[in-house]
Amino acid sequence: MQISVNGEVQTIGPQSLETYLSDKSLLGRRIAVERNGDIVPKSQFSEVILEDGDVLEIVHAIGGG
Amino acid sequence: MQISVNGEVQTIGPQSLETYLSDKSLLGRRIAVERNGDIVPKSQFSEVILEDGDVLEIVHAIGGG
Amino acid sequence: MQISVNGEVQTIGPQSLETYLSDKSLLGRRIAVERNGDIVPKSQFSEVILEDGDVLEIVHAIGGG
Amino acid sequence: MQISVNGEVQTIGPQSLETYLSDKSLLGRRIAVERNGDIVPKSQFSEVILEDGDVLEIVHAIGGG
Amino acid sequence: MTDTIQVGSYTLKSRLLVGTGKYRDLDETGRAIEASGADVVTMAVRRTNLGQNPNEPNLLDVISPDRYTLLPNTAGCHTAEDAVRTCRLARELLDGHNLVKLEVISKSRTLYPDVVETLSAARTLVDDGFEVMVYTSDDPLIALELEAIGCVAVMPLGAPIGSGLGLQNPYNIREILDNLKVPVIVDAGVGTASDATVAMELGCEGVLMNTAIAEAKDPVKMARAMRLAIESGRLAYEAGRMPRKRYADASSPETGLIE
Amino acid sequence: MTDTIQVGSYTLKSRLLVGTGKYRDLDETGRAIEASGADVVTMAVRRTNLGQNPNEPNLLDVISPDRYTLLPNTAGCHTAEDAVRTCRLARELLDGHNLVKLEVISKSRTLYPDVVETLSAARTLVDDGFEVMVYTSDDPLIALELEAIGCVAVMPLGAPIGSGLGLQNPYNIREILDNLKVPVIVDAGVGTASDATVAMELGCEGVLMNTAIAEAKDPVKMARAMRLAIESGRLAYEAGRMPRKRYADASSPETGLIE
Amino acid sequence: MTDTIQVGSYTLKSRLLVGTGKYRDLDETGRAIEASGADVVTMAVRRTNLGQNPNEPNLLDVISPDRYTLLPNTAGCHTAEDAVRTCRLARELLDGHNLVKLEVISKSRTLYPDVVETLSAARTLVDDGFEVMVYTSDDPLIALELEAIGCVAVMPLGAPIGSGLGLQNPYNIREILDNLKVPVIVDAGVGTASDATVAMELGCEGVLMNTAIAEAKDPVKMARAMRLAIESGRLAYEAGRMPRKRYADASSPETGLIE
Amino acid sequence: MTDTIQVGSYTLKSRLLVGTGKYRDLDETGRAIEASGADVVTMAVRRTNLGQNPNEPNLLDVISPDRYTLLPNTAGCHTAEDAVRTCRLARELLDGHNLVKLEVISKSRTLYPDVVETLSAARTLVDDGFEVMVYTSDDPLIALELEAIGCVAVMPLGAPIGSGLGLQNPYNIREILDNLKVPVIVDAGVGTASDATVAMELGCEGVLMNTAIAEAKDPVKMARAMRLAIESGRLAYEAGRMPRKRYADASSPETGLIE
Repeated sequence: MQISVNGEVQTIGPQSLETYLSDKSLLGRRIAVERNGDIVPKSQFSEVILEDGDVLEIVHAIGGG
Repeated sequence: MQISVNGEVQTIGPQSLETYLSDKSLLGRRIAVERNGDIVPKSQFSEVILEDGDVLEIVHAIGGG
Repeated sequence: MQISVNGEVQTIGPQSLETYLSDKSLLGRRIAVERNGDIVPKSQFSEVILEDGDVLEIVHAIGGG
Repeated sequence: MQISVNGEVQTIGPQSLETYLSDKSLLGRRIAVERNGDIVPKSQFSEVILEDGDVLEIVHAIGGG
Repeated sequence: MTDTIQVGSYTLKSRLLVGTGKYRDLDETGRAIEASGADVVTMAVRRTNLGQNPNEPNLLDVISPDRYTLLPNTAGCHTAEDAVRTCRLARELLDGHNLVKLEVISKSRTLYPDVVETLSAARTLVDDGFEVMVYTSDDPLIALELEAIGCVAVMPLGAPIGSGLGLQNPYNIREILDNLKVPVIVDAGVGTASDATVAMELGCEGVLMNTAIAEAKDPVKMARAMRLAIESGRLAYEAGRMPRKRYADASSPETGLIE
Repeated sequence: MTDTIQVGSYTLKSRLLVGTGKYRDLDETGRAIEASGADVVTMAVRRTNLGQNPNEPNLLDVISPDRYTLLPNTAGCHTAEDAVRTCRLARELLDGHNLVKLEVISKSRTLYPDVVETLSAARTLVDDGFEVMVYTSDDPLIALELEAIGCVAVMPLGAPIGSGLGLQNPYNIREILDNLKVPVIVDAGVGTASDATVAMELGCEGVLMNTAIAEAKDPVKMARAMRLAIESGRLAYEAGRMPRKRYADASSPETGLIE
Repeated sequence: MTDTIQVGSYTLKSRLLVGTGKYRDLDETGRAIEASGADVVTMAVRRTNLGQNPNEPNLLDVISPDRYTLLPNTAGCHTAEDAVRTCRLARELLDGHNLVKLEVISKSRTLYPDVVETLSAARTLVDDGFEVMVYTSDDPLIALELEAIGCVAVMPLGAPIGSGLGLQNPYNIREILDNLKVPVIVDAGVGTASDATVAMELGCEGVLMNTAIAEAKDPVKMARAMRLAIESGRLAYEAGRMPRKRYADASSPETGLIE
Repeated sequence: MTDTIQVGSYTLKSRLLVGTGKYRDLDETGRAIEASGADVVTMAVRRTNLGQNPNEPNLLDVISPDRYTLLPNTAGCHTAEDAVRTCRLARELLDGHNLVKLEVISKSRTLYPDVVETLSAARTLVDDGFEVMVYTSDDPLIALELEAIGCVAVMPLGAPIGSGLGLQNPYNIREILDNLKVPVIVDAGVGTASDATVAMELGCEGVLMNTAIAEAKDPVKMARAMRLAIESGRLAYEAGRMPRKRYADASSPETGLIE
């Protein structure tokens, strides 16, 4: 199936958000995730099963004024 | 009947707007009239018959910046 | 004899500058003395004998910017 | 003999200031002449005989603020 | 000067626009306006005093619509609705004349423009066929939006109305000038002639003022001063000023000196 | 304007005094000076190039002493002695004309007035019968002393010569105006029209400038701008500006509004 | 200084708020922030680079949420919707921390605040339980409206972001101070220490800056300068400055002089 | 700050120099001076009241010569001769201490420095072995001459004594800084903290003030403000300010935004 992550389309197999983040070595990092316009709390990473067409935004903190 | 003119209530008999303005010696002066929120063109002063509860605004030009 | 001290004329008897200052309770105070346009060092107060017509300026420190 | 004109040394024969200026086509032009620190009035150009060592300044008007 | 500015369908000969408020009497008003050389003159619309003497002089007797381009304003209106009603009354009053000065200001002592209400009133008036000259803040984005709505001139304040403090934020005025195509006219804040000249040197198309003239000790003379100040500033803008220099630079040649 | 200013024995019709330096050519000089409306025009005195073509145009051909009041300056002189010699040459050059602009400036890049040498030269020139218009710093005490010596006009700098920075210290200029009786004319530092207007609004009798006109992109147009700027500033000074206000003050009546 | 300012539910020990952008590296960022003495530090939220090395240092490693009060901003957002989404991501990122800096700016080179979108975003965020410190223009009416909506601090710009031009319109800042009850913090425009002192002397509760420190030749030293500038300005405001005088007034007694 | 400035043979730890005039009483004087952190403190010399109570407190009891570097001034002197006599009395008063502040000012309300008398007094005092810190105008040439004479510090006025108007002519101050090697210390004119910071940011070695502290509503608090203002301005000068920019420049990255 296909999902969009930070604007780029990726093809992946069925999996949980947690698994996806873990593959990207993002698990445990200071990040926040929005799925289809809604925040996904860290606590629910494991319960959320990615679906075809999901749009994810994964962000972190950087320097800014 | 009663009408409101420039915020003050007046008791008058049935008459046209033209007659009213003429009694007030405003006819022919540089004024504009709003009746119940709508402009009354000069050309229609004679046709407009005042009704009970009419709200008139009669204005003219003065100095301003 | 007469001397001028800080602009005012005074009549005094023959005496040393030290005696004069002591009478005015100025001895030992933080002051400086000019006699006829010249500075009189503290060390010489006792040697200086006042003469008729002497002009003294006796000053001290005050607040200023 | 030698004279200095506007800072440059020139060797000339005996002659009046008028002759000198005329040779330089400066006669009749709007100029002023200083000779050894003193002004030479136009009226005296013909009377002034240049001497060895004379220092002349010959000036005119130019744009300035 | 022969140059003109185009404001909507109106061609103006003078870059000085003047108000008619705060004068001692109509006679002084007339003489000051004439001395200013302005062709656009603002006026206000107010309720007629019913009891008043019919022969009482009227502003339009001294400021004839035949001679001047009258610019009715919405001064005193605090809502878009009142501003729109006032403009419609003014249009009727001036026999269909559709040029208006829109201003919707707060009730606070700054009389600062209420940009939200101003945007709303501007939309309604443009739809209703008015040519809108709009008084606004020096916010460059609001100015751009007012142009997009279709206002024929955008008039940012130089300083609070009647304060005479002179241009408070030339940076924003320049910003507005860089981004708009319609005429930008500084409205309010001018206190003396040089304030008007400065506004014109920035590149503004014109300046609208009232208090600076009306409250001068000699309004007629100040009106003449302002007329020249505007022309002077425009000419200086067109002439292109010399560059500023950190160090001095002699005006007379530094060679050929006597020694 | 019909008002005039009296400088020594000279009655001037224009409050704008201009220099003739830094122009592209004599033709541009002539056109710009004419556009400025000035009647006092400054010039410099320099050594004549002996080899030069006799038919080469001369400044005095464009700026005729019959039409303009020429004001020879001592620009480039760094000592009282050189300044005095230069003035005497100028007087001879102009057939006894005794009005001069005295300036003795440092060799430093600021071209700042050397007030000590200036005071000395002023004494000599006044004794020698010259009418001295003196360029000086904005030091109020030196200005007073120059008046006491007998100078016919005191001309403090607005900013360094040719910098175009505009009045740097209005406080001192005002101080000088408060204390002197002879005309005070700001000399140097003006960069654009509003700078000149500001100087006149302070109450100066006039402004002398050169670079602001000569180095504008269009000198002739800037000359016109400056002419108007000076008149405008003078009129505003005479008219008496409105008071500055901390808060806004409506120009239109706040009563009689529709409801 | 022991005085503090209260911003919503947060008590701040320092009146200097700083950004973390434009530094050479995270090390310099950390040292400059520390030298500034600030306890509120802004940060931005951006997409994580999927490919990136997991060990790459993170801003939160140098600016620990345990030590500093982090203030996530919505820089780069041009619509209310994007700003709101960004704030929600930031809240999640910081484990529920609800203090945010709202800024919705135009795409134009001025980066001027879009007040219409800002008002809309502020309403949504306040309803959603955020404590909103809002960056806005110096429009006094918009500032009042933002306070009415429930923002915990109103932060008008001093000058365009990153321009370093210093306060462009002290009049409007003073106007805002006169009318608001929540803390007014000047945000953006400061270029050097005295600019910050001036803002504090006007009576602002604090100043937020980034570029003035980050782009100084020596950011850490400038951070120290800014810390002192803010304290100095606050003390001067509390101390109450001497009145300005038109004329001089001797500091030493003018009597008792020797003769 | 650990940096020091060298004035003649004196090494000063603080760049803030303060006066002792205009305080309510000696107690307030002592507390304000202490809060200022200054080590150079000015004082005046005046005739002793012959009749006075011998136990009356003396300035030197609160401002001990052991703790502070006293700087006797010649305030009130209008001639070189009086200034020289006053310095000699001061030297005797302070047991041979040879550091003095020379000021010779006009009797006019501006209290403007009389540069001609000042030059003359400076020559005499330097010959007589004094270390002369000299108060003067902002004339760059006079400043250079005073340095050439051998003054150990040149102290141009920022604005008229006691006016609190702040630096009136930064251009000239910068000019003086560019040309002198001895310390340049702005003396007089500061009104509030930011004025002092601005002077230091220009590169001055220090600032001398009196009225700004003594006439603040709370002198002791203002003294603290000034101490920080001076340090802040010096740090900012050393840190090197960011360049001013005509247009805005985002502090947060404009890439990586959510969409």
